[in-house]
Amino acid sequence: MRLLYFAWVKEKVGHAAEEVEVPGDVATVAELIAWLKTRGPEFAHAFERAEVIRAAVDQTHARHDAKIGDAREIAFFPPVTGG
Amino acid sequence: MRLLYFAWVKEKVGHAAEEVEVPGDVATVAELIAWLKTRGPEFAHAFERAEVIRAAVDQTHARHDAKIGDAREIAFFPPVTGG
Amino acid sequence: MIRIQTQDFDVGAEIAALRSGRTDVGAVVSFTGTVRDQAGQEMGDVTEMTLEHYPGMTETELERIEAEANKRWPLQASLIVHRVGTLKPGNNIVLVVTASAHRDAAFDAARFLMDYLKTHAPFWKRESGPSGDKWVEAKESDEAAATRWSRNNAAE
Amino acid sequence: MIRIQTQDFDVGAEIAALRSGRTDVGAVVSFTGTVRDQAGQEMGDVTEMTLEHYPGMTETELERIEAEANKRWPLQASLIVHRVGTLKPGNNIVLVVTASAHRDAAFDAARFLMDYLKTHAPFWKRESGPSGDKWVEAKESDEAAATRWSRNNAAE
Repeated sequence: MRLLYFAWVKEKVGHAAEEVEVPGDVATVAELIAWLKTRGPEFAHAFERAEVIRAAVDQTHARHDAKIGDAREIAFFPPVTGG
Repeated sequence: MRLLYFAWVKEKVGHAAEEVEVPGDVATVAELIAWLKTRGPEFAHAFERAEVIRAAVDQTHARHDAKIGDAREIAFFPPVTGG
Repeated sequence: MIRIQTQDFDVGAEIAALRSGRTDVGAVVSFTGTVRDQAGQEMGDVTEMTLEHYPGMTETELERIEAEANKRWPLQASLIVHRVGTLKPGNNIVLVVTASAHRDAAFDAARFLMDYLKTHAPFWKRESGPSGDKWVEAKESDEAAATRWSRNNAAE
Repeated sequence: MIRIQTQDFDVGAEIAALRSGRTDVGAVVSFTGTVRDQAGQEMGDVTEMTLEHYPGMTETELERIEAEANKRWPLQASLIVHRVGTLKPGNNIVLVVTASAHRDAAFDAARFLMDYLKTHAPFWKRESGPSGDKWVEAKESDEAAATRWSRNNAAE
């Protein structure tokens, strides 16, 4: 699965993209975040306030309780500020 | 007193402007319209449906019950259709 | 600023002039009204439109409407340009531009200016088509649109 | 039509292109968002702004928002242009243009597009000033603005 990070999530994680093997028991966006936080202090820091972080599953906005299924690409980012 | 006519009011009256001596007992816009209607068939025709005609007293929108006082210029026209 | 003119206007140039040299503007809204060939009149396609107005009162009324918008919203700049004379389908009729730090003020003010201009500024349109000429009738929906801004200090 | 680009856009040329050859348009509304030097951040004047986005999702999201606007209002044409990269105060950021036979549809659709773009399109702004860089925080007022369009078939 491909993970993408944007804006300050990217800065805190330290990179913009990576390929990961997600454990089979990770079923939702929230569970994916919980698993990511165990992958090192930079992830724990980036996802510390998980409630403010938004996610997109295969380039569509997704809530934290959304199933990740067999998604190819999941992105994490702060609330958008364009326009 | 100077009277001005615009759009189809002007076309029906047959001219755009005139100077008139208004009788002393004509106190309101409605009374002025009533007096104008006595001035000839073109006026009777133009002001036939008096309720749809709008007026401006000294270049300010005025209701039919507005006093004309010592106005210098009174205009009559259909509802505006600019923009 | 308000202008009444027979010549065309350049929307882009007007917006650029309004913003020129400013770095405090965050939002610019423009409204351009144009001559439609199908104006919904029963007489068919419009080939020409003539705009008549009341010189003197028109300027006064537009300035009053613009001042009212500036009283209601924190605008950094505003512009109303209205053409008079004879126009063709596709031609520009009216331009309203508002600039503000924030988009809500710019949107609200532009719409307010158009709603009030439509119901208060002394312009009259006459449409010409294959079957003759016809003065455009005022729309009740325009009156209704203007009343949505009504309040004690409304520009009525 | 939607476009994401680093280069500037010309508001007048974009509006002209959208109207080009049409005589059925009666109302064109444009919204231009620009970089303000005082963005209300505590760190003082903004000297530079950098726009990051999510290539792929941005296009999909803008197309979805534009399609939703076209479903809700009878638009004859619409355009969203959003810049990315590094911008200076006074520079253009975003342009929305809507064309319709009637002004209410053009105004509503333009505002809807901006409200949804602000809350749904994956762009992020970072401001630079004398005391450093800072990611712009999302405003609750933008969320509130987007909810005013909510309904069963909303673009949520």
